[in-house]
Amino acid sequence: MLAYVARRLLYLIPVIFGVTILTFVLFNVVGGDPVYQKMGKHGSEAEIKILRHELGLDRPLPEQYLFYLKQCVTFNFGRSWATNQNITDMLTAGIGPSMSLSIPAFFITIVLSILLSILIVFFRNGLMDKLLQVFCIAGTCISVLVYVILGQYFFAYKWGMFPISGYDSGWDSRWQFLALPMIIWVAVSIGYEVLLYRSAILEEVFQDYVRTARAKGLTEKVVLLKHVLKNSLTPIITSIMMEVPLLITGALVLEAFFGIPGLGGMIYQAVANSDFPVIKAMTFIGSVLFVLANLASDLLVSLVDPRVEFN
Amino acid sequence: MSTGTTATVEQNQVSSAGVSLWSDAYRRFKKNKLGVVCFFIICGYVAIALLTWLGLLGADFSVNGPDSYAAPSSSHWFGTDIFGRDVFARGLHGTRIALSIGLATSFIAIPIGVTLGAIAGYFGGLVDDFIVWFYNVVESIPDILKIIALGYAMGRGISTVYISIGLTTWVSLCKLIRTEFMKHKRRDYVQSAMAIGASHKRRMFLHILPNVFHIILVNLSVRFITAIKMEVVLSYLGLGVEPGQPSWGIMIDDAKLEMARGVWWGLTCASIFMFFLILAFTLFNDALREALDPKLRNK
Amino acid sequence: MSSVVEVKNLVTSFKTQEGTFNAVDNVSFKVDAGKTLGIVGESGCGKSVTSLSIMGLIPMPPGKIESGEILFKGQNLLKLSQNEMRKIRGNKIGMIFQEPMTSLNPVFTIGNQIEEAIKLHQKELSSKQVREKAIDMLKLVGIPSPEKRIDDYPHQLSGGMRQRVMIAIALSCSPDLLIADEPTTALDVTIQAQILDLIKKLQRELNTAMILITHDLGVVAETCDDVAVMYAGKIVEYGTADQIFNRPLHPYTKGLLNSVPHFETGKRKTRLETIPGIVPSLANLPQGCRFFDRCTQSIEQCKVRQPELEKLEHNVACYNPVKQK
Amino acid sequence: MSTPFIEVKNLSKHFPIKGGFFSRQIASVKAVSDVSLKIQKGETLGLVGESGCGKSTLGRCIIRLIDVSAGQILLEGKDITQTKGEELRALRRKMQIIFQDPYSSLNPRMTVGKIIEEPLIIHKIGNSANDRRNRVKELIETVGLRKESIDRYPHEFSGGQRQRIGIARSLAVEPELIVCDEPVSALDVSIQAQVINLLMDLQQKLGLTYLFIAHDLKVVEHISNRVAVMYLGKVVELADADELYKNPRHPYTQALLSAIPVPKVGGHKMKRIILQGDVPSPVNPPSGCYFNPRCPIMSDECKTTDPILKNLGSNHEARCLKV
Repeated sequence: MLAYVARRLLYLIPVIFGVTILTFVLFNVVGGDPVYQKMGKHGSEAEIKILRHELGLDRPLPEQYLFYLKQCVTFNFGRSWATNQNITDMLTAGIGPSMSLSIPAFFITIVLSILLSILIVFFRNGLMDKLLQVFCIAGTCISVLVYVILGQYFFAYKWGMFPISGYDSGWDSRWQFLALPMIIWVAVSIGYEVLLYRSAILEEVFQDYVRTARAKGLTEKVVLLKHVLKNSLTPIITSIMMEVPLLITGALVLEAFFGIPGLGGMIYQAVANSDFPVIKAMTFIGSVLFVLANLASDLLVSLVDPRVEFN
Repeated sequence: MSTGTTATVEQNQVSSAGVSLWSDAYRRFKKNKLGVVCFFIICGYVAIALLTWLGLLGADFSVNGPDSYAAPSSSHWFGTDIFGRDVFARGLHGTRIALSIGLATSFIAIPIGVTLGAIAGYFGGLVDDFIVWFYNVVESIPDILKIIALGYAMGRGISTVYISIGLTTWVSLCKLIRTEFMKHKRRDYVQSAMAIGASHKRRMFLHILPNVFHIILVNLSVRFITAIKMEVVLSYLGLGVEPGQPSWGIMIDDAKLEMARGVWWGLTCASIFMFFLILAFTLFNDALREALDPKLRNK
Repeated sequence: MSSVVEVKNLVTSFKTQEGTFNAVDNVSFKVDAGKTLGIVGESGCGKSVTSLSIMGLIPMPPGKIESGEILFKGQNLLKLSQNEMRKIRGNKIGMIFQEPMTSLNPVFTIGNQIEEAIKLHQKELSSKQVREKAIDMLKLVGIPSPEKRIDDYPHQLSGGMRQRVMIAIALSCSPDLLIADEPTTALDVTIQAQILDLIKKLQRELNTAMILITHDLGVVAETCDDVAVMYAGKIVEYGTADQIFNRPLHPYTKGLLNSVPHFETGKRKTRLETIPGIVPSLANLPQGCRFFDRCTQSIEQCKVRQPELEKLEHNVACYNPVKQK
Repeated sequence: MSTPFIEVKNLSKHFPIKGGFFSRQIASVKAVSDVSLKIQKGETLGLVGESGCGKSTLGRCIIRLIDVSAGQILLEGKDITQTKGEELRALRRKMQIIFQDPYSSLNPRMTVGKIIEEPLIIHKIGNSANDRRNRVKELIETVGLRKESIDRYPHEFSGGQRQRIGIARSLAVEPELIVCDEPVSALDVSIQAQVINLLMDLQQKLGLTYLFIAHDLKVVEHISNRVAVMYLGKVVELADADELYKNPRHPYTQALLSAIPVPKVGGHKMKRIILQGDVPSPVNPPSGCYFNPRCPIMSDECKTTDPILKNLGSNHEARCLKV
């Protein structure tokens, strides 16, 4: 098992290396002239030259890339152009709020979706099945921004059940600020997840081993909850793990809208101020998380499905 | 010498011409009422897009009217926006932008995804390893951040939206096509094509591609949904189409300020337009997938 | 001695795009304790649907048991509620399926899947006793070192071994009736010999009645006491194995027997006597006898009316049966 | 003895299994090990054995669908083991293959006419589209289907009819050898007989040579002149069909023959030899004679020495120390 994990980690290095190259190309080479972005149009010739030198943009590209690579490896991403803060500090400050929003919201969605999808499959071809399906599909047809705007307007502004925006880093006082974004997060993703898990479970319901289970005299409930569910966990886990990186960046709209100083909010600010170093740092971290999520999902799948060996 | 005695008796041989898989899929699709209705809804949207593009419908979308934020009335079904422009007309033009985004991104993403997936799946070996490494790298960077980077490179505008979404959303199709090519490469009908001396090119494009084409079709309709929803988020991030353009993304983005002032019709109009288009695409897509699924043949 | 299971005029239909068809059309047979009935026929003749109807495993929709009776030790299974039927399924009637590779749940150990059946129907046993019984069953079906293998997963076993586990599950509650739906079709011939030999031995020991469904005439000849030949949903001939194989009356049975290459008869490299044409699809069955299109000795009557099973030396549904030499 | 149409010398094929760091090879499936065979012109050589014995792999190596790991393939005396490109394509005309699964051996998106016409196009047979279409119609009738089938699609035919289309396709290039890879195993008994008769008629009419691969010894015995029995990648016995049935020498062949259920009740039947255990894995086969773990007449020497294919006279060969 450890050899397998070690091997997979070794395999990650070329991918992450590739990510740094692509990020560098996207931002430093393709990404327009950062100085122009930073200075705006009215910067004088001399000022631009000084700034270019200051930011080390006048050095040859390979050298710039090595500098960026060093930053990534040492997790020290230098200073933000907009606020001149040390980026690494900003990141560590941002992780707290982001995690406390997305992790609970994420797990509530998963638990609710799995329960709902089991319910739908159990009553398949019935009215409940049709109704829930229509409800989920309708849910996926509304943009996340509409959910956010309406959520804020009704729950916070009109009925005042939640604060309109803002955040308090106090360990127990933050939840009142995070409650509304969490509800919106669940509302946005539940439709898509339920449909996804429903098809994964339905895929298993028609397999031969289900007929064998029924031939033993088991009730339909046991057949579904024991035999079918455990087999459909594999596709479900893979799809959950694909969502993990969105935990950080996915909350972007929510954090920006509700003024929560998480990583998502940071990206929104960085985009507004074309703060290249912050965006590059976030890109690197987002992709490292994605790659680790893939590994974690393979390991989790191997716990559920004995056929996955570690040759 | 004809082995007449073993000539077979073919029943239900009504017409002499054969029923191809495509016509069989079409027959099955027609049976799915919901799918057909949604297909016509989509045609309706396409008609709106064409008419607005030719200026025959909602031509006054950019004409500044006298009273800004007028409530919905008989003259303005969805009222007017801050510049007094007719919201309903802008909604109609939003259809043109939404469909054009869906189409343009598909024209960019599908060829990339299919060619890379086909080459990786068919040839395997080092080529496959390189392409897998490449799409793992591209996939690892969250889509939003890739689009932001490309947005900077090309500046704000609809062509940027086309290219940035197009260049970032080809990975899922590439993976699908790769697995399909790997599966079909080993199938007997491709082995026998090899046995009669068919070249790699012929085997790839004459044998395997037609048999995986239904996946591309289904992927095409899914692409419209993701592209339309992505446009809204991009507008919010200030990376979407130019502010003046009548896109649903801009309308919804503007609504975040309007709602506080009780101006609900801008958001409602854009959301309703979007809701029915995405709903139509989703249901049409399910019906299409069922009709095209080779396993469910002449059921 | 009343028969363990008796099926009377069973009709099972399936709803499809082109309409509703009777996959099993008015089928009747019975099986006594310790005896084996072979149901033989080509693909699509309805033999598997018959077995699933007895077990009550027909998916409804699209399937439906239109009419008929299934008397299991005198009790009509079609009248039982779902709960009552579940007490019989897996307990009084065991079933083995064709595909050993997919019939076992890949994510549970074989021990778990055997114990499940025992725990369900023999609640009085403690969990230790259940595990012992499971190990005994594995020993009974000839799996080497059962104490170790009981915790293996299905993918760690070969096709033959998995079929043995299926048999262990089906016989774990020593049922009165065992239904085997093409148990050895997916196995190699030397493994098939092992499995058939095992099934015969266990049947003698447990005195179970058995229904063996297969398309392989050789397997039927060597394992079954009575034989029912099915064609397009109907039983066309029904009698003892000796009668069917040595004195076939129905042209279809005779045709089948002649189509099988015998290497003993020394008639190598000669043309086989074949049955022309293909099985009529249920969508448009001929009005008269369903074998009419492919029959070489059909007479006028065959075109008009469907022949019913009638008793000659043994039961056959044909107006112009094969003349015995 | 004229040179054999096809001669295989010490042919081996090992499929690498990847794993470990950077997926380098950690083991290999020894599908075919050191097989030597001759197939005369116009003859049918049967190749029989249970699943995993390498018979399909051997067949596909011979017509160069798969590259061999070791050994030589001689076509009419000429070594074709390494031929490539255009020369290999020209060779393809001489050797064709038909497959087991009627449902996956035909391209579902092409009409029957197009499927059969493709080999004509590739090898530039027939001087016009019309000429090719007539040839296709002729081929369709040769295999017992109606001309109208030309515009129909594979999914509109039954299993047996599709096998006939596969046969017509392989006849299009007027081959001399056809490798039949389990052509009737997936068919019902009555349809099987029709296809077997068709293959025998075609052999007589066109002077074809067959390598007939199957796991059903009844069918192989019926259609073959000579039969080779394979076990775990090796040929264990090779003899004329009658000789093999009347006087099987290798214990595995004896067990194989005795295990076949015969549709006869009462009367003379072979004493059944039931082999214990399962076929060992081809990844690490047993030492010495591969059959020793299951062999009823095994002795110690079988565990150590790997027997060679001994000639027992009247060109009957067996690979066993006890023979």
